[in-house]
Amino acid sequence: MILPLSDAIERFVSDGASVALEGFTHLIPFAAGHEIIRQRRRELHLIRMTPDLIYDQMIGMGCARKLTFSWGGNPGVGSLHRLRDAIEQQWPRPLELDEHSHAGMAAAFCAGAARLPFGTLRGYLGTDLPAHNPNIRRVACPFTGEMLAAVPALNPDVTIVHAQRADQAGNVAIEGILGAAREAALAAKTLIVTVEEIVDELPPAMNAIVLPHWIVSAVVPCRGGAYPSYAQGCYARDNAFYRRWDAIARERASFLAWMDEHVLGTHDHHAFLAGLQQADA
Amino acid sequence: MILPLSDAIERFVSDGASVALEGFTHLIPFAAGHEIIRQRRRELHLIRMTPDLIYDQMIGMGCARKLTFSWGGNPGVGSLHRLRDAIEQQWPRPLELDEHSHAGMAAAFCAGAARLPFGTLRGYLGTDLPAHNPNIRRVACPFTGEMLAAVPALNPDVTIVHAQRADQAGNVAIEGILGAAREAALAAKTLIVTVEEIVDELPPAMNAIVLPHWIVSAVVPCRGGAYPSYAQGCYARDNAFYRRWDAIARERASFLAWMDEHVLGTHDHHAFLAGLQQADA
Amino acid sequence: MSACSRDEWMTVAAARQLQGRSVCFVGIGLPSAACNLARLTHAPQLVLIYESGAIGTRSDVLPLSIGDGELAETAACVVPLPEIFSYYLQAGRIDIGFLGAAQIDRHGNLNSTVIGPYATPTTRLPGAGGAPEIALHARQVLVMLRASPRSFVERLDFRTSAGYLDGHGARARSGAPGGGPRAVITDFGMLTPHPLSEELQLTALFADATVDEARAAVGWPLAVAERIDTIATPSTHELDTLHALNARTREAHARPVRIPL
Amino acid sequence: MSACSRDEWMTVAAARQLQGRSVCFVGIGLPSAACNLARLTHAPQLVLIYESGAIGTRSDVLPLSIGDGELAETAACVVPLPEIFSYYLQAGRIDIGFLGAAQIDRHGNLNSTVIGPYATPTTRLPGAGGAPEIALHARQVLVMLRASPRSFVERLDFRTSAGYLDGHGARARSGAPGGGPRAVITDFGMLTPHPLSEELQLTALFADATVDEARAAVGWPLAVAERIDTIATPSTHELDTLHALNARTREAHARPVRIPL
Repeated sequence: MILPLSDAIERFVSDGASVALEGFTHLIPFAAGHEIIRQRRRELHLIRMTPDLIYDQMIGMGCARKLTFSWGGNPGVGSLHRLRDAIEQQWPRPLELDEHSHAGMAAAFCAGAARLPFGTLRGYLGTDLPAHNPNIRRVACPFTGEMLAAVPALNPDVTIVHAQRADQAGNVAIEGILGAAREAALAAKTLIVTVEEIVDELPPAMNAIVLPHWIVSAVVPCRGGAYPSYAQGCYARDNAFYRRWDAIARERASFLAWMDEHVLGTHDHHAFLAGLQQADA
Repeated sequence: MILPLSDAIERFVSDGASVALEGFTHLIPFAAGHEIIRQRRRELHLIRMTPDLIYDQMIGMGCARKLTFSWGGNPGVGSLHRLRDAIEQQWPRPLELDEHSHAGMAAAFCAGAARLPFGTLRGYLGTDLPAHNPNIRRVACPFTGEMLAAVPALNPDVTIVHAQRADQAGNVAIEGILGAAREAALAAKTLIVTVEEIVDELPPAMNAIVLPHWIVSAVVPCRGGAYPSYAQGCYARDNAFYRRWDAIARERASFLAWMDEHVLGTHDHHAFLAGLQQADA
Repeated sequence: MSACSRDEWMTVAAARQLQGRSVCFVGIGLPSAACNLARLTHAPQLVLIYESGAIGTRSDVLPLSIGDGELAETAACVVPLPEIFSYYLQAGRIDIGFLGAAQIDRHGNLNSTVIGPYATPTTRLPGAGGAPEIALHARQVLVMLRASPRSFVERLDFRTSAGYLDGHGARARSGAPGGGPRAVITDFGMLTPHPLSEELQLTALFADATVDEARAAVGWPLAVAERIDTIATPSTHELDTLHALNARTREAHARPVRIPL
Repeated sequence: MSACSRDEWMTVAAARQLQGRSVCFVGIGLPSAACNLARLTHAPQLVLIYESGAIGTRSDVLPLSIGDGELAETAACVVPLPEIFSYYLQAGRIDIGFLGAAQIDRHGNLNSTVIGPYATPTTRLPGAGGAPEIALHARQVLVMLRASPRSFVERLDFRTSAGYLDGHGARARSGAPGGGPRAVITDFGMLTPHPLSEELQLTALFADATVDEARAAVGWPLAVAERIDTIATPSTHELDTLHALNARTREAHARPVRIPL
């Protein structure tokens, strides 16, 4: 089913839902996150290995009740100030944490994709994380008796990923760095994919990365939908924006002003991008 | 390290070793199996989801002590007569079975690739297999209490796979149907890859299937090394040969005569193929 | 319509069970023919998955093996086999799974492992393959199997994959996520499970088959439904399409393969 | 040689630790610079893996993030992130892992989670990322971290990843498969674990650094090895290569990005 972004968010993302916007540095679905902010969703359980700027924005705008994550920084730049403010000062509201390592979250997404109730890893040894997260437990190997770490499967109510293209039938093709996006997509109860373009037919893909149409709930045409993250073969990561974000998000007032102007004050992602372009010019 | 096939087998495949020649219908490493027969290896623990003709030959020639497998037929044709004879009549010697379903073996290879001691699946329910295989057990989810099936990891002493090409550094590129070949390769203690050709450099692969050089113990140039199985983009499966095998292997005498002439009586895979070509002409 | 063999009739009857965009986990032989016939006639959107890793294949000829090159070339994508079993089958993403077997019992349980004792079989069969988990997870299972008292048996020598176990809800109580065998398509017609007892009963016959023939071919006292449907004779379109598919397949498989010297 | 900053000196010192065909699990920042410097000077066969999924990258510029497009384009291949952690790191296929942190203790344990109590931190740090399992599984770990009494601490606020735990073989007894921190490269030189106590001790200084400077920068009573090596001043070739790499990187990152309208 091909839907406009606003319809897809309205239809599939409810208050209180668990939502994973995945994509590791590459293909982060910014447009979808902004639309969730515009539609003022609340009490979301946000799930993402690296919250990145998009969750900094959603958390700062009060969309989230809980965060499942494994690394919450601005890559190569520093802190996510809105995430820190939520944890350190409970602003704009308290944020419950379900904190993992990358390896643990990866195992949880894989378990979710396979519809197993838990994932197993040789991990979380010598770290204080399990002491603060009851979702990190141990399981004994039924053959060797060895104790291993276990994490509960992640099966988001909604996963949203961004991709380069889909065909009319709803098959989605992804190129480049994947992070855990594919596993998060396969683990979802509902899967929304925003894409740079929709083509009549994808070429036979052989071993390329494809999400077949019947696991995709909605395809959303959304050019530039990953900006300021990037889409391999379409546009580059705006590293300068990631650096600028540090100053924008450092204070509540400047953050709110920016969100008001650029996200709440724009009608859709095209208007958001046009506004930034104008500001640059 | 680039080695001739006979050197690679001599060096890495010892009597008594556990050996997985993987490749699902596609890219079955026949040449390597024939070389193991020529070198008269004994007491091997053979591992393969679908034993196929190559293990029918190795078992019939007395190379194997034990077989880990999940489906032992001649696809689309019928029985593997040498495998049947080994199980039903212990000819040429008894064969211990470690029998699984495809899903169970896949989970075991994945666990092996991840160096976890066991794999978990929701499987083996309502089947008599666990009653006959102590390697199929149960494990409780530490979060939900649900009981799941568990299988021990497969970590073959040697895995051998066939691929289209490798570069001089030993990186291997595979195209087409994979079966569990990639996981079996990653699970191996020693990995031998026979390839159709060796090129100076593989193109940057992005999301294609590559086995990076430092997990490959030896690359063996071996054109036609998967025949009568196939290599996508190089040559087709010889379905007629698979049909002919049914008659060749049905009786011990005709089987032994064929193996004597075509495998033991040839010096290497090139001579094997040349002999078949001559017989065809 | 033209005359047709019972194999063809079975294939057509199975194809008719497939509708719309159903996702089918396909085995080699009759199931592959049935799925592709459906795709080429009334269900062009059908999604065919082969356990070798090919998803959404649209092969022009039938594969002899489950991993033939045509499957990869015409697939929407090819994934590692472990993902087929974990991310697709186990994840509940398969609508219809096809199974065959050497033996079936009255509750649709199947044996493809051994005739005789497991340790000392009189006949060693190929074994489980994907069957136990297809039987467990597919939303519905279609069994295709020619009938004889040796194959439709009172008691399996080995239970490879679960149908309705002992019936009367035993399967659901066991925690099996999938729905179990929806129908057994055989060479006299079709058996389907009784809604309560889950015992297979004769509910449809090919136009030229009889209840007596069915009873003679089944090794247990066959239950017969109150009303028996007649399975419509294959149409000319169905038969022509199937004949053309089989002809293309024969031609492709007979093409001599160049030995890669 | 030309004058160089302590960051540059650290980068060069780390690069020299990398030899031959070692497989390096690379983080962003100084580790990425060190690995690429080694690759561009004495160790062209080095294999660089980034947790985003890029294996064997040969990027011409340094990535700002761990998943930049250059990494994918120049990689031998790109795999899903879960495979990096299971099939490569956990499988013991990483020779050298790089870690940074906000705090380190005398046994090389690291904190990158919180300053203050976990539930009510005074400073929330980014968190674990790949660190706990890199620390666990890499054959050797190199820590790169500028020193101050606030970062080299008597007691961590939170242990995110394991060094030698309490020392004296505690790490090996815990069952950790990897070897632990081989060296801590900091802005006065290098600390390495004592073979028995596994306490970090000062074993090498940059040519212009002193033991007193090192002691002042470390928040515990720093053990000093009997013999202290001097880390050779960066060569002109090393510095030129690093400067050129950094210049290419700055130039690439300053290139304005077209907003994809």
